[in-house]
Parts: sequence; C-alpha cells; structure tokens
Amino acid sequence: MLREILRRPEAWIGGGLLLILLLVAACAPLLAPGDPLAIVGRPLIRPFANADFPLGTDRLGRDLLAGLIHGARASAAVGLAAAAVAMLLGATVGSAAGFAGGWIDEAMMRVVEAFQIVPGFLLALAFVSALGPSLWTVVLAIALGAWTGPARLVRSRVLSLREADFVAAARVMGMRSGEIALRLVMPLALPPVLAISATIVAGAVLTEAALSFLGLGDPNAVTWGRMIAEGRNQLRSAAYLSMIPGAALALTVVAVYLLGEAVTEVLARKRRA
Amino acid sequence: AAGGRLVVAADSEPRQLNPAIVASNGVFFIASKIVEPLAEASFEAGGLRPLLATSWEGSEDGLAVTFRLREGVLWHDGKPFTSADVAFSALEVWKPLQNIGRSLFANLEDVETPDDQTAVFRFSKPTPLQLVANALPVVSAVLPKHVYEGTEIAANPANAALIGTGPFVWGEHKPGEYYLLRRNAAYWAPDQPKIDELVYRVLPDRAAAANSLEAGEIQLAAFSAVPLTDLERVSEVPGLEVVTKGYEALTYQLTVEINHRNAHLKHLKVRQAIAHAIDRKFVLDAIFLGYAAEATGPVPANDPTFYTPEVELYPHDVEKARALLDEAGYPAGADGTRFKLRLLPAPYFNETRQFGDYLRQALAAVGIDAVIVANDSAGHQKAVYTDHEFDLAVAPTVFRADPAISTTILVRSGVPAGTPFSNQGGYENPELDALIDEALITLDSGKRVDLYKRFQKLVTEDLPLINVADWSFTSVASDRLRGLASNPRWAVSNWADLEQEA
Amino acid sequence: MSLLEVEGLTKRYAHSDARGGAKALDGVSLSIAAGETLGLVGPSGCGKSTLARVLLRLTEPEAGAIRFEGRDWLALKGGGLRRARGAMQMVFQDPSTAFHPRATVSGALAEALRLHEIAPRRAWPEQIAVRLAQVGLDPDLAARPLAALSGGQRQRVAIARAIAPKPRLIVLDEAVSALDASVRGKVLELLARLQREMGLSYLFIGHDLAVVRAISHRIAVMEAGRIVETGPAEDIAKAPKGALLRRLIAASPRLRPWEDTP
Amino acid sequence: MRPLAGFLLRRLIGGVPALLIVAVGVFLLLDRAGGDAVDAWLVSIGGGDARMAAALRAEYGLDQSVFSRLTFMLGRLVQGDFGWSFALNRPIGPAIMERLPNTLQLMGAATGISFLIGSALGLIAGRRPGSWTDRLLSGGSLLLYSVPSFWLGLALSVIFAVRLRWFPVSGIETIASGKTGLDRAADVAWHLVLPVAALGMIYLALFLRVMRSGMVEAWGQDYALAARARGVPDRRVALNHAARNALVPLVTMLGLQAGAMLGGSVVIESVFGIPGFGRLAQEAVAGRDAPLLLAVVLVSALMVTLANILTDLAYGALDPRVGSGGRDAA
Amino acid sequence: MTAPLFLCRGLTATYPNAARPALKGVALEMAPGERLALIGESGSGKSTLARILAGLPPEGLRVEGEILRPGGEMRLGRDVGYVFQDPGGSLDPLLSIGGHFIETLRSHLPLSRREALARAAGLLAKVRIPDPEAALRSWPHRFSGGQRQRIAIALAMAPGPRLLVADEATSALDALVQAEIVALLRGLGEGEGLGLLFVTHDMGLAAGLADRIAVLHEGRLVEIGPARRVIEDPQDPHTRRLLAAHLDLDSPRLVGEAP
Ligand SMILES: Nc1ncnc2c1ncn2[C@@H]1O[C@H](COP(=O)(O)OP(=O)(O)OP(=O)(O)O)[C@@H](O)[C@H]1O
Ligand SMILES: Nc1ncnc2c1ncn2[C@@H]1O[C@H](COP(=O)(O)OP(=O)(O)OP(=O)(O)O)[C@@H](O)[C@H]1O
Ligand SMILES: [Mg+2]
Ligand SMILES: [Mg+2]
Repeated sequence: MLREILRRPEAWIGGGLLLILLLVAACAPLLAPGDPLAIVGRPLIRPFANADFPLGTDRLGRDLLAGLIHGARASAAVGLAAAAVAMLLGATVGSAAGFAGGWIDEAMMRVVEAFQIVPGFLLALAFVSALGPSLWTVVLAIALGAWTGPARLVRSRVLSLREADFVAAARVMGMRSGEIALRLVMPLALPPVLAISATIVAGAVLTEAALSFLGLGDPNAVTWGRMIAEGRNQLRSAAYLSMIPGAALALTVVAVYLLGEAVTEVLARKRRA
Repeated sequence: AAGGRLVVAADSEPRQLNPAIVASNGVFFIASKIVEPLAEASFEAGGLRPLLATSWEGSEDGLAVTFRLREGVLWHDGKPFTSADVAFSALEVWKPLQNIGRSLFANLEDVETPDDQTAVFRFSKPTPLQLVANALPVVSAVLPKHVYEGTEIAANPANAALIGTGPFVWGEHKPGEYYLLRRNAAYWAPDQPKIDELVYRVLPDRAAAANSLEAGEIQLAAFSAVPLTDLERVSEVPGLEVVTKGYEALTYQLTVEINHRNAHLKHLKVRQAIAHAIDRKFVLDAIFLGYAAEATGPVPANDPTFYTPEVELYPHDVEKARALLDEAGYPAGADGTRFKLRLLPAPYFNETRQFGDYLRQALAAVGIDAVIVANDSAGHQKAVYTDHEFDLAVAPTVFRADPAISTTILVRSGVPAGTPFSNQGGYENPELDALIDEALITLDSGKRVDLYKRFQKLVTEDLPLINVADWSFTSVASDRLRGLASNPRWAVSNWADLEQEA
Repeated sequence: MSLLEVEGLTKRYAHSDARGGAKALDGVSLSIAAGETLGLVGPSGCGKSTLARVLLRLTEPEAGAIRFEGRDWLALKGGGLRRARGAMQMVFQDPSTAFHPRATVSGALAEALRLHEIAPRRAWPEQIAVRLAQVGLDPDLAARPLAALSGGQRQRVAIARAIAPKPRLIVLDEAVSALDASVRGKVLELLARLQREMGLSYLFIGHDLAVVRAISHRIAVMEAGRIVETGPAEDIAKAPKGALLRRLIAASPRLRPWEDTP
Repeated sequence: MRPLAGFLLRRLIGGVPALLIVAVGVFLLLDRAGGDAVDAWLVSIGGGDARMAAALRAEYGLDQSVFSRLTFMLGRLVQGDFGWSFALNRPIGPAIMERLPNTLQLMGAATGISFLIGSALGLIAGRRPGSWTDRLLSGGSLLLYSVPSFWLGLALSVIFAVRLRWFPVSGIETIASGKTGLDRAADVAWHLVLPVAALGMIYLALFLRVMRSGMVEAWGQDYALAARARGVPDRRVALNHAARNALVPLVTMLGLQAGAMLGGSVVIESVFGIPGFGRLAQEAVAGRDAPLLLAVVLVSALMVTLANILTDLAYGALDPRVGSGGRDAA
Repeated sequence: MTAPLFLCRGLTATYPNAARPALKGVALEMAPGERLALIGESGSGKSTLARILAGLPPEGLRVEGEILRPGGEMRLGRDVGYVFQDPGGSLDPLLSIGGHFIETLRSHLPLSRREALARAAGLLAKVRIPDPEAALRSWPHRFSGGQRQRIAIALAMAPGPRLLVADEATSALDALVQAEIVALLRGLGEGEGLGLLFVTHDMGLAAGLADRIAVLHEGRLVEIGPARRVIEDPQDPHTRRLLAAHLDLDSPRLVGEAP
C-alpha cells in the first residue's frame, strides 16, 4: 500500500515538500535559535539585501526567515492538531451514532447537522473572539467547524459495514458487538477519514491563516497567517512581508493536497479492485 | 470654486451619533459637522475660537460662567437658536448623560437665561474657567431643545438623523456603506460651508482606505486611516498629500498601565526598570515611523499650557534596568528569566498592538517574561478596567487640552471599577490625590498650571504608569483640498471652511 | 424429534424497497432432522435469505417460534446466545464479502477457534492445518490473505470456519451460486462428505433446482414469503404439485435437450 | 406540487432542533466571552463611568441570569422577532435585511460563476485524464485551491483596482450614486467582480477537481463501457453519461459547501469592504451583541439549510433514483 | 456458403503486468447467423476473447495474431451488439430508457428522436417489456434485473447488428429469469441471420442455445465442434471435466436417503 502510494509522482512531490516542512518545523529551534519574535535588526530590510537576514526583516525588525521557520512549526502544529481533533471527534461521534442507531443516532445527527449548517468560519470567528485567541482556542475553533465531515463519513461507513456479510459472519460466530465494532468495523470505517484528512489539514491551515488575518491568532506565536496579516498593511510598500509567508502557505497546502490525492487515488483503486 | 462632493473615509459607524451624549472622536468626526459646540479649539492665542458662544467669562468666586451667544443662528429645521437650547443641553444632556460631561458638570447647579443670547452656568463648587474653557470643544455640543424636550433623550430619533446648527445638514446613513451630509445653505457664517456634499465612506479596513485614496474613490482619509508604512509611498502619488497637522489638541498617548496589585510591580525599582527597558527612540522609528514624539510624562510636549520637561526621565538603559531588578530582589534565573507577567495591549490601534509585541521583547531583554493576552475591545475593557486581570496593559490614552478632563483620572485613586480609561491598577498616592483635588478647585490659571507641573513630576517619579510616546494622527488628502488642518482639532471640527478646487 | 423446528415465522421489513412493507416471511414453517439437508428454492426476493438471517438470529422475526436442539431458540439472549451459536452456522453466497477484507486464512479460522474456545492458543496452528485438510485445502495456504485465494478456495475456507465450532446445522445461503460449474461440483461433494462424517444438517438455499436437488434430502419451495411446497428431493422433480415448481423444473437447463423432445 | 411543498416544510421543520442547538450554543458562547455589550459600548465611546455602565446593564437586562436572558430571547425569536441590537442601536430585522442581499449576491455570483466555469473545465480535464490539458488544469486548480482567498483578494485588489483602476477598490456599489434599476445592477456587478473572483476562484478550483474526478470515476463505470460498446462516440459518452453522472457529486458538494462559502465570504467582505453578513457578525461579536450574533448565525444557518434543500431538489431532478420511490414498473 | 463473420488465427492476448497471456494461439471463426457458445472455467479467457472479437478489447490488452472479417467491416455497436453480465451496471442510472435508445440509434442511423423512440418501443415489445411507451419514459432503477437485461439486449439489438455477443448475460439472474432470457436470445436470432456468441460456464445453457460449442482452458481453445458432438463425444479431458461437473435434474444425487 505504502509502496503503491510512493510510486505516484504526486506523492513524491507532496510528500517531499511536507517532509521538508516537517523537518524544518521540528528543527526550528536549531535552524533559527531564539525567539522568532525577537527584534534583531533594522526594520524592513529587504530580502537578499543583508546576509544576516536572507529574507529580510519586518516592521519591527524581526527576522522573516526565523518567522517563516517557526511559523512552519505553528502552522503545521495547528493544522495537524485541528485535523486530529476534528477527526477524533468526528470518528467518535460518527461511529457512536452509527453503532448505537435509534434515538441516539438521531440526536447525534441533529448535533452534527447543527454544526454543519452554521458556517464553520463564522463559528470559529465567534469562538475565538469569545474565548480569546490562543493556539488552543484556534485549534478547537477550527476543529469545531471541521468535524462534521468525518462524523458523517464514519457514520455512513459504519452503517454500511454493519450490514456486511463478514459482520454477520462474526456475529454468527459468536463475537461480541464491542469486538465487532472495534476489531472489524472501525479499521475499515476509518481509512476513508484518513483519506479526507488531507483536506481537513489543508483547510485547517488556511482557516488558521484567515483567523490570524482577522487578528484572531495567538499573539505569542508566529504563524504564517499572522505574518501575512501583519504584512498586509505594507502590501504596497513591502509586499515581500506577506508574499513570502503566503507562498509558503500555498506551497504547504499544495503539498498536503498532492499527498492526499495520491492516497485517495490508491485507496479508490484498491476499492475498485 | 464649485463645492462638489467630498468623500471621506470613516473607519467605524458609531451606534450613538449624538455628540452631546457621546463625546468621542469617532462621533465628532461625523457629528461635529452638524451639531456645533459653544467653541472650537484654535491655533490662535487663547486656544479657542468662538462658535455658538461669542464670549465667556468667569465670576470671581468661580461659581458662575457667563456665555454670550451668537445671534441669528438657525437650527436646521429653521427654528432660532437661543440660550434655552444651551441651558437644556447642559442640564438635561451634558450633566446627566454625557460620558465626559457627567464628571465635568457634576457641580453644575443651574443655567440661567436672562435673555435669548445669554446663558449663565451656576456651579455649587468653585470651578476654574480655564478648565471649562478647555473642555468646551469636547463637551458642549448644543442640541435643539424643541426637538428633545419631553422625550427620552437617549432614544430620540434625532440622534440618528441629527439636527444641529452646523455647516452641514444630515442627509442619510446607509449602514455599512456611507453617511451623506449636505450643505447648510442657511449657515450663520457667510459663504460657508464651501462643500456641497460630504460623504463618509465606511471603510473599516485600513489597507482599503489607502487603496481607495490612490484609486481616487475618496479624497480624504483622516485619523491615520492610511497605515503609517504606506505614507511615504502615498506621499509620492500625484494628487495626494500627507498632512500631519490638525491633531495638536487630539494627542494620543502611548501608555503602559501598571497593575499595582502585582507583587513585583509594587516595587518602584521594578517599574523604573521597565521604564528603562523601553527604547523610546525605537518605538518612534519602528512603530510610529517618526510620526510621534517621545513622551516624558503624562502631559504631551505639544501642549502649550501645562507641559513641563522638568520631570524624572528614563532613558533606554538595559544594564540599568537589569541592575534595578537585581536590586529589587529579582535575580535572573537559570534561563535568564526573573518573573512572568501578563501583558494586555489594547486592541484599538495597530500601534498599541505592535507596541505590545515590542514591549514583550524589550522586557525579555531584561529578564521579564511577558505573555501577551489578546482580547478584543470589550474583553480588554472588562479584563483591565473591571476585573483587573492584567499586570501590564498598553493603552492609548487621550490628552484633551486640560489634565483635569481625562488625564488625572488615570492615576487618581478611588475610581470605581468598571470605569474605562481610569486608574484601575490599584495605584494609591495620597499626595498625588490631594494635588489633583486641589487643582480642580484652583481658579487662578497660573497656580493651576503650576500644580499640574508638579503633578507631572510626581507621576514620573513614582511611575503609576509609564508614558512612552505621544502621537498624533496624519491625514492623507487630495491636493485639491483647501483649508485642511486649520485648527488643532481639525478632523473633529466643523469643516465650514474646507474647500475643494475644481 | 427434529433438530430444527420452525413454526409460523413472520418478518416484515420496515420500508422494503421492493414490496413496500410486504412480508418478507409470511408464516414459514419447516423442520430439519439431524443429518438431513433441506433444500430451499424460490425466485429472487421470495425471502430465502431473510429466513436464513432470522434462523441465525441476525434479525428478529415478528412472530413465530424456532426450536433448535430442543430449546426455544428465540428465547436465547446475550452470552447464552453467543455460546449457543456454535451449534448453528452459516455460509454466505459471496465468498469475497464473507470475510474481513484484511483477514488471512489462519486469522479467519483462529477467530472461530478462539470464540468457541475449541483449542488452546498454542494448538491453533495445528488445528488450522487439520481444518484446511478437512475441506481439501493445502495447509500451506494458511498464511495467505483471503483476497489472494480463488472463489472456490475461499468458499472452502468459509466452510472450514463454519464447521470449526462443531455445529449441528449449517445454513448455506446460495453457497455455491458464485462458483463456476466445476468448482461448484467439488464444493458440493465436500459438503456431502462433511455431512456424512460429522452428522451435520444443512439448510441449503439456492435458486437452481438441479443444484439443490443434488445435495438435498428434501426440498421446500418458497414463493413470496411462504413455503408453497415440500417434498423428498428424489421425486420432487418428477411429481411437481405447484405451478412455481413446475416453472422451476422447466427453467432448469438440460445437458441433452435433444433427448427430451416432446 | 403538493409533495414538493410538503417536502420543503418537512425539511424546514426537521431543521428546527438543529437551529435550536445553534441558538443556545452561540448564546452561551458569547456569554462566556470577556466583557459584555456595555463594555464594548464604553470602549467605543472612549470612556464613561461605572454608574453609567450599571444603568445601561440594567436597561439592557444584562444584569439578569443567563437562563432568563436566553429564554427571553428564544421566546422572542419564536414570535419571529429578532429584537434590538445593542451594537447597532436599532432593530435587528431591518439590519439583517440590509446586509443579507449583499452577501447573497456575493455568494450567489461566486457560486454560480465558479460552478459554471469549474464544471466546464472539469469536464474538459476529466475527458482525457493524464493529458496535457488535464495536467495543466488540475495543476492550476490545485494551486488556486491552495491560495488563501483573502490573500488572493488583496492581490487582485492591488493589481486590478489600484494599479489598473479597472474595478473599484471596495464597496458594493457607488456610494450615494442615486442609480436605480439596471444602472444600479450594473454598478453592483462592477463592484462585485473582484470579490467574486477572489471568493469564487477557490470554489472554481474545487468544482473543477470534483467534476474531473467524477468524470474519471464515471468513465470507469460499466454504463460508460456499455455505451461505448453500443458504438456511441466518445464525445457523446463524455457528455451524456460521464458528465451527467459527475454532476451528481458536484451538486452534493455544492450543498455541503454552502456553509463554507458563507464563512469564506466573511474574509472577502472584510478585504473588499462589503457590508455583508460577515462584517455584521464581526460587529456583533465585537459589540458582545448576543441577539445580533444569534440573528446572523440563525439566518446564515437558514440560508445553508435552504441551500441544502435546493441541492437536494437539484439532486432529485438529476438522479431519478432519489425521491421518486421504488421500482414501480417492476 | 457465405463468408464468415470473422475468422481469427493465432490470437494471443496479454494483460499488462500479467505473468502469462490470457489467450494463447486461439483460432476461431463464426458463420453469419451461427450461435456459438464459449465455455470454460472461470479465468479461462472467455471474456477476453469475447471482447476482442466484438472489437472492444480491454484497455491495455496487447493482442497478437490476425482477425479477419471477410463478411465486411464489423463496427462496434452497429454490426456487433454486446450484452454484459451485470444487468444493473450497463445502464446509466441517470438516463431514461428512451434516452439510451435515442443515443444508441442516433449514433448509427439518421433518425429523429421521435423515430428513434418509435423504433425503440418496437424493440422493447420484442423483448417483452410490458407497456413499452411508459418504459421509455422510465429509468433503469425501476426495472427488475431480468427486465434490465432485456432492455440491455434490446439496446444491443437496436441498430440491427449481425452479431450479438452475450457475456454471461444470465448468470446474475435467478433460474426462472435466466430461462426467460435464454428463451429470448434463442428466439431473437431465429430467421434473421443474427450471429450469437454466448459466453457461459454452464454446459446446460450452452447445449440449449448453441449450434457449436467452443471450450477454453487457460487461454487455449481446447475443443470446438457442434454442440451435440461436444457433449456426447467430448475429445478433450477438460471438456469431459466440465461435463462431469454439470448438474441437471437427471444427475445422480450426492446424498443418500434421508436419515
Ligand atoms: N434489509 C432489508 N430491508 C428492507 N427490505 C429487505 C431487506 N432485505 C430484504 N428485503 C426485502 O425482503 C424480500 C425478501 O428478501 P430476501 O433477500 O430474503 O430474498 P431472497 O429470496 O434471498 O432473494 P435472492 O434470491 O435475490 O437472494 C425482498 O423483497 C427484499 O427486497
Ligand atoms: N484487467 C485485467 N488485468 C490483468 N489480468 C486480467 C484482467 N482481466 C482478466 N485478467 C486475467 O485474464 C485471464 C482471463 O480472464 P477473463 O476475464 O477473460 O476470464 P473469463 O473466462 O471470462 O472468467 P470468468 O468466468 O470469471 O468471467 C484471467 O487469468 C484473469 O485473471
Ligand atoms: Mg438471498
Ligand atoms: Mg468473464
């Protein structure tokens, strides 16, 4: 399976880019030691003008490269954490609803529906504004708008898998419902969620950026969205301030999608075979 | 020249537009064109230009102020303006309702109207004429009695469709889009106003304001609506000019508020260390790009009356700051950190937020680990001014021509919790309190000024708060506009003399 | 005394897509003796699979009684039911969906051994080899994933799994329909052999009368949720009573059609 | 069309519990926030005093318990009354009705245009997967899909509004222009070009991708092979079968995306200064104006529900298996 | 004798990445109007051969050897009709039955929509779909499996092909329906000179339907001959195995007397 995925060029490009990103994120303290928010140079040094600050400095004289590197960390962390929370929540609710059926299912799906009909970004906006911006509220806010997809997907998978012959076979064999759920159904209900996880991660990264753009990012952390937002007022005079993190953001999202696409494609092919 | 339409950027839509009820720059920016005060600030000696009042005079005992009112002034609905309107506004609006007037006119007992052109304000305690005069541009917007009398004033429909005596008449408001004001043909000053239509385009986004100016969609952006970083570029755009004058009486102060309940911040040495940790020059250059001045104390240097440079100064000195902290009993730990603080930058301005970012770094340099807590306006108001859930806060306080109006309250003890822009850091200094109280009833201007000079010295010595910079705003305008920045409160004045060349 | 005694089973699906709430089972009664195969034939949708599912307690009937091994089978619940299940097993039509998609041969069989505590864990490999041999499979296949087996091989594994808990009755729902003719023959032979060796009873469900006849002692004909005809397999083809059976007989292809010219 | 009306009614009533959950959730959320409407108001007027604040709290009923405020508000909502906005100092209903059209125009135009172009391009790309055109379109769409819309909006605005001056920088129409009828519509359309482009581009990319993969999927289905076996030319198979079947997931996607689109328009409204729902929501949150926020969220939710119902109807029209019952010719 | 419909020699076909060819050196010909059954175990290459002969080779399949069509070009759809195994999958669920016919007919014949529908109604009547007019306005999901297969057959027959290829066209259906479809196929060709290539693994079906039977084993054509001869006197062991495995109502039963 992994080999099949790796055979695809999308996987190579996307995976490669992501690997670099994650390496950079993991090694951020080594690559750019110290606080990335520290004021280290003259404000607004242009990129490639000063060897100490290859990508230049921002309005307060903070190193853009350091920001970019540490921003990778925060963006990756927020993206992954939000996606993880969303998927965990979605998978839990979805499978609980799917297995329980009856009024529990009905009630849970009402909640899912409630979250689905509220524009996720509006919800995130209200959530972060109300509880104050910190990485955790941002993560939760994003997850809150993203968990319904996985929930519905898992539920429908559980519902159809529940009727599968092999589940009937296991029941006939005398297997307990709990074991059927955990050992037989869940391992098959979850992979499609993993497949859409790429979309969720990418969406989370973009949502974080948009929240930061509206001034709702964690003020103590550098994220790319914050860098874009701060550079926004200098868009005309120092476009690089938002161009560079913007490009990094877009590239990351492209990479996530490419990898996700490769995985989805291989999974779909598997299913067809 | 032809009047034409002038389109101006507005960054917000005040929900209460009546300047007699809400004395704030956001309201004045629009409402001052329609509803006029008794007097306006001026660059001339004395600092005041008569508007609805032509003269004012205080009694010896400080218990009365007599205003002579302008003749031949008509309300926008055609009724004549009289002293009854002034008396009504003062007693029914400014004193009970207005955010600033409530304290200023607390001792106002009565307003006598011996004739249509005379209004005598009677106070129960001596009230310095200097203070009253300095406050006039801010607190004295006059409302038409015949419209408001007998109604619930705060809910009167005329608060939305203002009726005043000013050079412009209320047109319409399309929420989220614009306000439209029209020329008042019956304005009392001859040949004024010179603009036919004044449109406030609602543009909450600062980048959009700059772009709209450049695209020629608007002709004026006041109150630094154009980001400072864009000013240099915009100043080179043909047809646009950057104006830095016209805000002299609207000085904003970048202030670090201190919660004196915090055990560390109780130490004067710690406060001094913080003051020394701040590189004011950097703040001016990087954050204000030069459009500000170093602050020395609670009164800005551009105030012609009260300012004194003879105060305790805190030059940028990291070593000294560290030494002070050591002395105060806070040696640096293994990781270089001495203690932690919560830092709450006010969210109202880019500059306060950026300064928050800077302050965090400046404090880190001396071993104080400040964690920024970001709140929106309401959250900030509650956290700082009601719940006192802060250690340091960054505030854009305003100096309104007289320390008694909105400055002394920042350090006076005994202000009830929940009062915004007041001393909520729990600072108590009986000496300072006594001084403040004395100045409030000192009638002699010279003595009053001396008291406030001493006030500045005391504040800088004991540091109940730290003044970092005084900044005023900039305007970017089409170079076809004449009469820009004609007074020190220009953006919030009535613009009767503003002219647009064809 | 019969092994299985079914009396008046009725089952209605809530929103049947085909016959809008019609009864999938409409008072079905039948019995199967120990060591006997009952064949069940009928057109598509007549309720054969529903009957199988009800017998195996995969779905609950609205009415009717089932006695199995002398007990009230429908009264069993929870743990009791789970323990009793070993006695009645099932083989499904499609051998590719009857196993977990990631199961291996040994894994699938080990499951059966574990659930019914047939042998201690260390004896499993040996047990598995024995079972595979029993259904005519090379024990070397044990390590393979089921996906890597042919349809016939998979169906043999399914049978091995079904006989692991030593059942008394196996319900075979179209168990050979998906296999091609030559494989089908071998699987049928296997079933017949296992019946002889283990004294099993079968409920053999199919739509191909020739196949059902070959493996069954008795045949029941089902139509629209009812058993319309029952009789010994040997002569059911010779003396059909109902119209449905007659049509089934006519529909059954002959290898030498030229021999029965009218 | 009695069954249709019944269907709509059932769907709308079915949405009531969800709306209730939303209402209570949002209310409690805003209640948890630091500061209340009076705090927000005090800040906005640049000062005041504690006594005034207390009086205002009493006037707004903010001194009452959460529960009583909530029940009061819900009770009013049931009567179809959104109530009074603290932040705007005016009734909420008209305020909503002022902003809603702007957002709907923005969203509608963005959806419509991106749907048309996206599905057309997806059809082209999906007809020959792996071809040069496909690669170009897929790659391009991926890139577009990955660019934050607010960033795209900024860039478009700088290039086309400020530099080239082809389009206005911001706003929904020329202010106080006095235009009416077609003139006004043209004016609004002209103002919407850039925001719609910024908002729609992402969805164009999305629709392109969904359409393309739908085409590829449909292409591999038996009915496509069967159509080719009947000698139907490839071009017809692509249009008649693959495209038609690919539209089904696309339409489903459209419904699912309605909420995301409304959310996305918040940022775009902010970039282009469009007085729409997004800005109203921001104002409501900033003003701690629970009734207003609730109204915005509920109306958005209603819009999304309506969009979902519409897509369900479209889905039913597209796919005869849905809604028309069992096989009656069997 | 008229020229054969097709004639192939040395036909070898290999799937990409396959270890061994799916077809090896197959030689086969069919006369117009002939009914040929292609029989063999699962995986023996029946479908592969059928699709090559129909002119619809699976994607990526490498075909060697020669195929001649002396009786004239055999255009897919026009001259060769193809019926698939799965009666559900081969109809587009979103297209009405009439739509299917219009699309197919107008791809080959200069007909208006109205003419196409008229002709379609006739074809549906021929495959005994009740109320053809209504059926044309309906959708595939409203028909049972057997009916869908009839419709698929009518569709394949619509342009008037000379050869109909049916790949296990009945194996997904129950016995009763299967018999009906077989009867239908048998009746269709009668007197119209329609060739039928019938793929099955059921000897009984082959015997009842075909003039000749061809037996495939692991990609090789191991035996071909008149149906009766192949059944009565099989030459190849694989054929004998297939015959032995066949069950019909006369076959010996596998179980003894009831216990
Ligand atoms: N889960 C279900 N929900 C609703 N209706 C069902 C369900 N399962 C079966 N049915 C209906 O019940 C009837 C009997 O179905 P069943 O599957 O028992 O028939 P069958 O004889 O096994 O048919 P086949 O030979 O096609 O397998 C049919 O009309 C079918 O459509
Ligand atoms: N798409 C494919 N790729 C690779 N190998 C294939 C493919 N399709 C078929 N094969 C192989 O080619 C051989 C012949 O397959 P074919 O489908 O022609 O057999 P068949 O006789 O029709 O079998 P069945 O009765 O199961 O339909 C088999 O070994 C099969 O595994
Ligand atoms: Mg069945
Ligand atoms: Mg085949």
